[in-house]
Amino acid sequence: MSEAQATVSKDHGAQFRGTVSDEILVTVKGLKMHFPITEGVIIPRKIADVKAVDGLDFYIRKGETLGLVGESGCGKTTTGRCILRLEDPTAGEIMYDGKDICQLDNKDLVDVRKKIQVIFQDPYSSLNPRMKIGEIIGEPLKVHGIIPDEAKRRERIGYLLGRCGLHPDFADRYPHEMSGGQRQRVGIARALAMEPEFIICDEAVSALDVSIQAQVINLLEELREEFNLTYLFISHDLSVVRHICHRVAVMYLGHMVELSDCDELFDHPLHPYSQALLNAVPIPDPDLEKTREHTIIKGEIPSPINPPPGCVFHPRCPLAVDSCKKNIPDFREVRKGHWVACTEV
Amino acid sequence: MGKYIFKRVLLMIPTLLGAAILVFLLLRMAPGDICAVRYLGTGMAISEDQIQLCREQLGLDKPQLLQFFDFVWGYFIFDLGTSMWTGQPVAHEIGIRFELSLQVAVMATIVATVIAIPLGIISAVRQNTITDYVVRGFAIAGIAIPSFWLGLMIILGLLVVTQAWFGEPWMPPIQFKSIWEDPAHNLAQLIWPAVATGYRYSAVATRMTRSAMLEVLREDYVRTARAKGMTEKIVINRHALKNALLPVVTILALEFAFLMGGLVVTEQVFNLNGLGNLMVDGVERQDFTMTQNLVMLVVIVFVFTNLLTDLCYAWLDPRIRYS
Amino acid sequence: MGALLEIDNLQTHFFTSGGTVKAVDGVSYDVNAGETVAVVGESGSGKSVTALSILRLIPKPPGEIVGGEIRFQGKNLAFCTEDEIREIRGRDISMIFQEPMTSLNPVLSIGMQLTEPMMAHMQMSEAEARERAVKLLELVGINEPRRRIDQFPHHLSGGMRQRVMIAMSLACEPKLIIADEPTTALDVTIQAQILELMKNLTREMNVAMIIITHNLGVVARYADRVNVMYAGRIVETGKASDIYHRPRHPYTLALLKSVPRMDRPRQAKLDPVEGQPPDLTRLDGGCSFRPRCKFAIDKCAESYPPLEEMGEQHFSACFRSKESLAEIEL
Amino acid sequence: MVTVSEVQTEAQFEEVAPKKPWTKVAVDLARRQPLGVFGLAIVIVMIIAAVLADVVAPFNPLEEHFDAMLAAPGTDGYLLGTDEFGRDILSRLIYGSRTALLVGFVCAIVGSTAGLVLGVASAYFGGLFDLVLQRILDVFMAFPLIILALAVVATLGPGFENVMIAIIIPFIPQCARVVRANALAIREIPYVDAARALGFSDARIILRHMVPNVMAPYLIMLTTFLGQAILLEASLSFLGLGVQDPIPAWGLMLTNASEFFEGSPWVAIYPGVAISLSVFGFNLFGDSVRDVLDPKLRSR
Amino acid sequence: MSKYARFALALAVGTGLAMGASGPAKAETPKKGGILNFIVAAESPSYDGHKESTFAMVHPTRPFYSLLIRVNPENPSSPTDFICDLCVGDLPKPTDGGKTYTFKIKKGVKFHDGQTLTAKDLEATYNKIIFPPEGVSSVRKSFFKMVESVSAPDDETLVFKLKFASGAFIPAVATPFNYTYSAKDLKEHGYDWHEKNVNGTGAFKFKEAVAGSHVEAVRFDDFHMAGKPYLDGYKALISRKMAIRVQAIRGDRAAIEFRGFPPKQRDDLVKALGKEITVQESDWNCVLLYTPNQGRPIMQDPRVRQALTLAVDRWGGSQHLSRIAIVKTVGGIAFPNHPLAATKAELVRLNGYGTDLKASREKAKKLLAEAGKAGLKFELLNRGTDQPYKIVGTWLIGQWRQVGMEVTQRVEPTKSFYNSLRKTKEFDVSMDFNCQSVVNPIVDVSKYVGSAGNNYANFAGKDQELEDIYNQLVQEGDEAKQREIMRVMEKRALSDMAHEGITLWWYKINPHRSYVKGWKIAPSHYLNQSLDQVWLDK
Repeated sequence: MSEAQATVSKDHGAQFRGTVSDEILVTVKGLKMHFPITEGVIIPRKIADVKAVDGLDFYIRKGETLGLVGESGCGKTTTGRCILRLEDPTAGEIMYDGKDICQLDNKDLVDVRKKIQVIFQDPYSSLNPRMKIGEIIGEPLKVHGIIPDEAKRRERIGYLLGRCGLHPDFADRYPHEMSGGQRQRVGIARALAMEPEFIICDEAVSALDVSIQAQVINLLEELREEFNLTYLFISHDLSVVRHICHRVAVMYLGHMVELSDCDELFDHPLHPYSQALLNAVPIPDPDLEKTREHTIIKGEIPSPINPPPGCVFHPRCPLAVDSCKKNIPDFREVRKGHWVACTEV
Repeated sequence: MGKYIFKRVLLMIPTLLGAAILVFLLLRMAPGDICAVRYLGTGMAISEDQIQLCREQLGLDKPQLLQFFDFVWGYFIFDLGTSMWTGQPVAHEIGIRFELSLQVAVMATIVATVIAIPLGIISAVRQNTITDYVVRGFAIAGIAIPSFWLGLMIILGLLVVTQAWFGEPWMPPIQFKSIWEDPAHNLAQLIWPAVATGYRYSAVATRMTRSAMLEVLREDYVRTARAKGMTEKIVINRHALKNALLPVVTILALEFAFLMGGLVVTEQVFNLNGLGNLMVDGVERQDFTMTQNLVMLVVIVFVFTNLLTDLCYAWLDPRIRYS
Repeated sequence: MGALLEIDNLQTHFFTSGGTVKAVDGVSYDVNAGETVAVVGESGSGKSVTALSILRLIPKPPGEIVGGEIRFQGKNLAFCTEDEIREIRGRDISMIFQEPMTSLNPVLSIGMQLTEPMMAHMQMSEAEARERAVKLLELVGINEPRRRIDQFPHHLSGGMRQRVMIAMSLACEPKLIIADEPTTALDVTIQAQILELMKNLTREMNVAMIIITHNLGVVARYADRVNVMYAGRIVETGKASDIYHRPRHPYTLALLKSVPRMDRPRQAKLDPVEGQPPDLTRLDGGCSFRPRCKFAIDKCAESYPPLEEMGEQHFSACFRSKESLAEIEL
Repeated sequence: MVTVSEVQTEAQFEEVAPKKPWTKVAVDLARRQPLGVFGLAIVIVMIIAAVLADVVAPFNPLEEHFDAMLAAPGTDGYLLGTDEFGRDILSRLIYGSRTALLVGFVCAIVGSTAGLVLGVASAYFGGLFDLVLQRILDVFMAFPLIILALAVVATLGPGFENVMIAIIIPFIPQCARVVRANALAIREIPYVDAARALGFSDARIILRHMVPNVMAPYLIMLTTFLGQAILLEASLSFLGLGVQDPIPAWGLMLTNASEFFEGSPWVAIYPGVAISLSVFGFNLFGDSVRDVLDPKLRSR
Repeated sequence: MSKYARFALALAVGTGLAMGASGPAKAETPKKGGILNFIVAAESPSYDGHKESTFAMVHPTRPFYSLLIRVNPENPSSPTDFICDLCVGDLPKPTDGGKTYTFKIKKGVKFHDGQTLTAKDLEATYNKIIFPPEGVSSVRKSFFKMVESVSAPDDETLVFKLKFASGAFIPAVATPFNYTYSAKDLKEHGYDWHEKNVNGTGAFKFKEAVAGSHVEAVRFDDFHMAGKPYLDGYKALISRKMAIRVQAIRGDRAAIEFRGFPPKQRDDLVKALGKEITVQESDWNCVLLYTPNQGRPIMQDPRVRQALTLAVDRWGGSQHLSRIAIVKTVGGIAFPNHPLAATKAELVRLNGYGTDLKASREKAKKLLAEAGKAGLKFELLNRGTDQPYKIVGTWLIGQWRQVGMEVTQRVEPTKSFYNSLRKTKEFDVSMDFNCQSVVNPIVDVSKYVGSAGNNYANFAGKDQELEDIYNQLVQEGDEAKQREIMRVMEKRALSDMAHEGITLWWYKINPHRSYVKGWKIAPSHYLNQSLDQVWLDK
């Protein structure tokens, strides 16, 4: 797919910093999350499912950043929420440190939750507007008895704020007194407070202005290095994903269509959807854009209530053949570490 | 759509049953009974055995569960029982009052709609101007003034003014005649309570119209309409009003439902032989059959109005119509 | 050649309880017939307010155009009567908004919303307008237009709605379309579809377009000329290739450097624009980018730098624009 | 290498606008909400009258003057006249503001707080609890306010406490419904998810993260109820089911007046004006509270 | 009989207080025609006189029926002036030592449906009233305890045989609720038929009724009194609120209300309409009392109860309250001005009736202090009816406050009021009243005896002396002696033991449109409501 490759620099540039170990931190197997649509007045009964996530398998190594990309409604956010156990998955298992998160009782769950944290997309709604910044960051420390002492806790809050690029005096401010970028830093500081191992960044930089976005991306990278964190980086912005992720998974309509090392994926996207996605991203270079061929994928994303049979992408796929309408393609490893769910590549 | 209606109707059942239980229990928890009211209130010496006889005749000594069953079963066989006070069938007693209450409710609704919608729109369009303040003041005053007090003042005013102008004091008729039978008499009697309650009602609706309009006027599609070069008249009437009307219709309907049985105080002031008055009588007399059926009627009217409003919503709002 | 639209020192302020927000504080740019001009800037830079000011759609109160001129074919729109501007809206200049989900009236049919401006501005009968509406829907790539025309917005997906908005903006054959973040709310693949459609239609019909966006990639792909806005002013304006390859303003430069790019080798670290955008109620007389600027000098605090010509159609508002910015080359 | 944090702290901290002094906030509010200020003024006058009743009232409100029964306003120092027992109407109105405020505040606060608790709990736990509670609230909501209050007071009997209970009961479901709708929305907001992800207990999430954020609808309902309670009390009094003599209360004064107002209209006019004015004040104030807190929240 | 003459004279003073232009007693030629609109404050549960006891039934339905005997419509203020309605001639003198009364029944009396009335109809009527079959309600059957049998030997003769001679018999027969029904109706339709149906021999026929609104009647052309009635018909309009009733007369929606208006309303009407309003006034055979509950420890001490009555300024109250409430006359246990009633000189000797108010109240305070109950706090249970209960209640509380008592008021609607009074007995002191139709003090004062069914003071069995006094009164035939015993009983009940406290006797005021003629006020709102003699001067 030459035109797709043409836009991505073959020169990968700087290598990712930090060390990625071979140890696997999270394993997701056969994850399904179906939201029932109920009907019925007194006793609700299920009439259909929104198949937000429909069978995912992947793992995340310790210290790496796995990117999860896709368009709205593809199930990437739901996947993150399942790992956080904010949703109870319909099927599948999520192994963390040898324990299945889905099976944990409340007490054990609290222990796991200390290790897994989340940074949300919207810096405006992810902070409780009625709490001061210091309270927001200090609350988990207090509740879980990590730092029961008030003065020490304040010190720690100050440190966390400083580490995230905020003056410690912000502890006495309310969220509405801050700008979007500053709030996102508070969100990061809150996630860091518990000294987690694993952070899910759910569109963590999407809502920020371009100039601020870069600040936050840099901060996230520094922190990963400093605290040896592992990220699941959920985003729809391919250029950011390329910048930050070790490996990238592409999702479409609840399914994973491609998973590979970052450079491999951007250089050699195999799945027609991945190719289309890359092609659709405009490059901030007018000369390049003038020469670039724009193949535009037709149609819209189908509803997850009634996904197409067979390969979910077939109605929009330029390569689709008859069998795509019936058979669900296997998620197969075509090259080492490069998995794709398409029969035609 | 049919399924939607069916669902809504089904959803009414627990509400109605709950209301029936609630009203049944509330009434029976109240101390005293109808026979005491009937015989002791007059100050004559009446012997206890006569009062006991009265209780037996009214079935007050039956087990309560049986009484409840009788009450609920009545709705299935369309027999609401007889009033414990007059011995007349409840349906008949209610029937007599229904026309009056309905007419007052309809007239008040007309008064309210005619006043509220234009005022609400003007107030919203001229937000934070003197016009807006005056309209809001007028509306809030309508909610603040007890309508029965307004009623008292209206009657007193009529008597005083007519005596001053015509020499003879005039007051509205105190006996109801159907509008089909004697329209002049009918209107002379009902226009005043309709105005007294309509004012409050219009105040509620004006506020609703205003806030709904304000909200809609901030919507993107209103900006789109302006960007298309539509005149302000079309922007308001076609684009904004149709959206803003939804909550207004709800308010109007709910108030209408409440008027059907909730005019208890105003009916006293104007001596209207309506459902509200019957309710007060029923409660005062501890007339179980009458009161519980009357309350159920009000609840049913309310629940059905709600249903109709929702259907109306669906009709006005294509988002619901086609889902 | 007189430009189709000339904006001259436009000032639009919002009078709020927190103070006067100088959302647009002296913006000037031109649009020539048939060309596509982009306005780029971050949120709060005043790009949308400028656009709304052109059609006088600023909600008043709190907003008000306090100064400047907007000349459209020689007529000053900034201070004409309400009736006069209404004649322009929808007929000569039409607009496409950011939120396709809320920009269409949910209770009116697509057809009604499409035919409305034609009947108002082109004196068409209902039947004529309807016929044209069907054609327009077909033009913007909506299947079964005859069926769709009687449907309501909620039947359509976001992309479809934006197509309807485009059809609506083309309805009266305008001379200028203002597209305010037309694709921000859409998914990448749909975004590409819509942008392509807009590009093709405006070229075919020779309609000028102002495209307002924060996405540098979109600008690069579609705009002939680019205006970069910061804190209510235009800091740099010029042909797209000049702006992208030869930026003269530190803000433009920093902006271009701060985004991760797929067409370049990966940087070890991004180069962000440090600091936060200024509070628009508390602007001083100096350059508003000064606190974040790596090239700031004392002079920057004294007065706001004027737009100076850097090359053909290339202007920049920085005292140091003419110096060599070589040390930070792209 | 310069770290991000060092560069930024100084610059950013300066960028945050300093807090405005409360006086400026108040003046600002007053300018934007002139009606609300007017309402608040009425309420404050009422509160002052209630607190200083012993000082400002010219007569003992219970004292009967049989030599001046139904005296017209202005005679013998009775500024607003006297009632049928020769009690000074002005003094009774002043003392009556205590009753009105007590009824208003107790009913509004208890009713809306109970509604708050039910509404938030219902939204947070959802499921069967929510379903059952919703049906129960439906039942209560199906009764017109006055009918439900009438039924309750008929059951409990008249009297001060019972009237307040009768007024509170219909308030609870109204508030619960509005709060629940808001709480449902809040439950979907990421900061609640964040709190769950941090492993907080349900109680903590409800009390610390949800309740403070439904304060806007709560306060709006509360201010709406203030006026409604006073009106309801007056209506119940008019039906003879309210507060009883000799307690000075406006609704009761109006009720008693209905026998005498033809010959002595002042006995009905002034209490009516007092009720209307106070409810007017509460509503104006409440409206402004709503405008400030949440212009979108609809209220009847 | 001198005592009746004296009594009639006394009452006539009250009656003569007409304030309009025309005196009521002038003989004018009645005009025929017209519809009388009058207003009734309540709605009757049924039309069956034997079953009901409310004026709300009497006012609209009494004109449908005839009684065997009735009060003299020309002299209704006399409690003893009865005339024949369905019988012929004067009232029969009892024979058989006062144990047999034989009535001669009028001939040619027609029912509205055309039946002819005979003694058999009256026999059936009175048998229904006095000896109702099991399950049939007759609320005043206890009035006829002395009756042994009722029989009609032929169509024109009705015979009552009594168990013992009793002065209460004739007043009982004259009770206005004893509507005469047809034997055939009772037999064919059953005893419940008259609850909803009307067939009488009265001056007016039932036309239509709308529940909650009105009852309408038309002239009965075959009425047994020649030339009567004068009216073409009448309409009884129901209105619950006093204000509306007054306004209805002011706005001429109705001409008269028969129960009675408060004095203030009378003044308002006269002020507004002047000569167009005529006022008739009379003492009223109803009395408002307060009853301390002796089941409560605080009320068991007679000194406390005496203090209660001593605190009340009855003479002052008579002046003040009579301007705002339907009460006026100071009296003891017997209807004021009745031969058996106490004179003022006799009254002032009772606790609480003294003219030296200050002394009385000092004494009250002293008694309270002695009883250790200074600053007594209690609750007054009252009935939720404005006139006169709530006004008098509020007044009483003010009176008691003068001796340092702190009294709150609990007002309950009628239904729960009687429940608290009779069943649960949950009250400290309660308002109560005694109100009868035909004035008959010997029967009426039974209320003050502890064992009486309508005595709520809870001292049954604790005051045998009072019981004995009352038994003596009942069995005494001589009027002077009766009066003496009455005084003893009064002193015991009201003063020494202070079981009850009488506040004031009611005072009936009927302001009406001056064009209403021929109606005379009676001492009870139950009496003289046949309307056959009423006419309109329009």
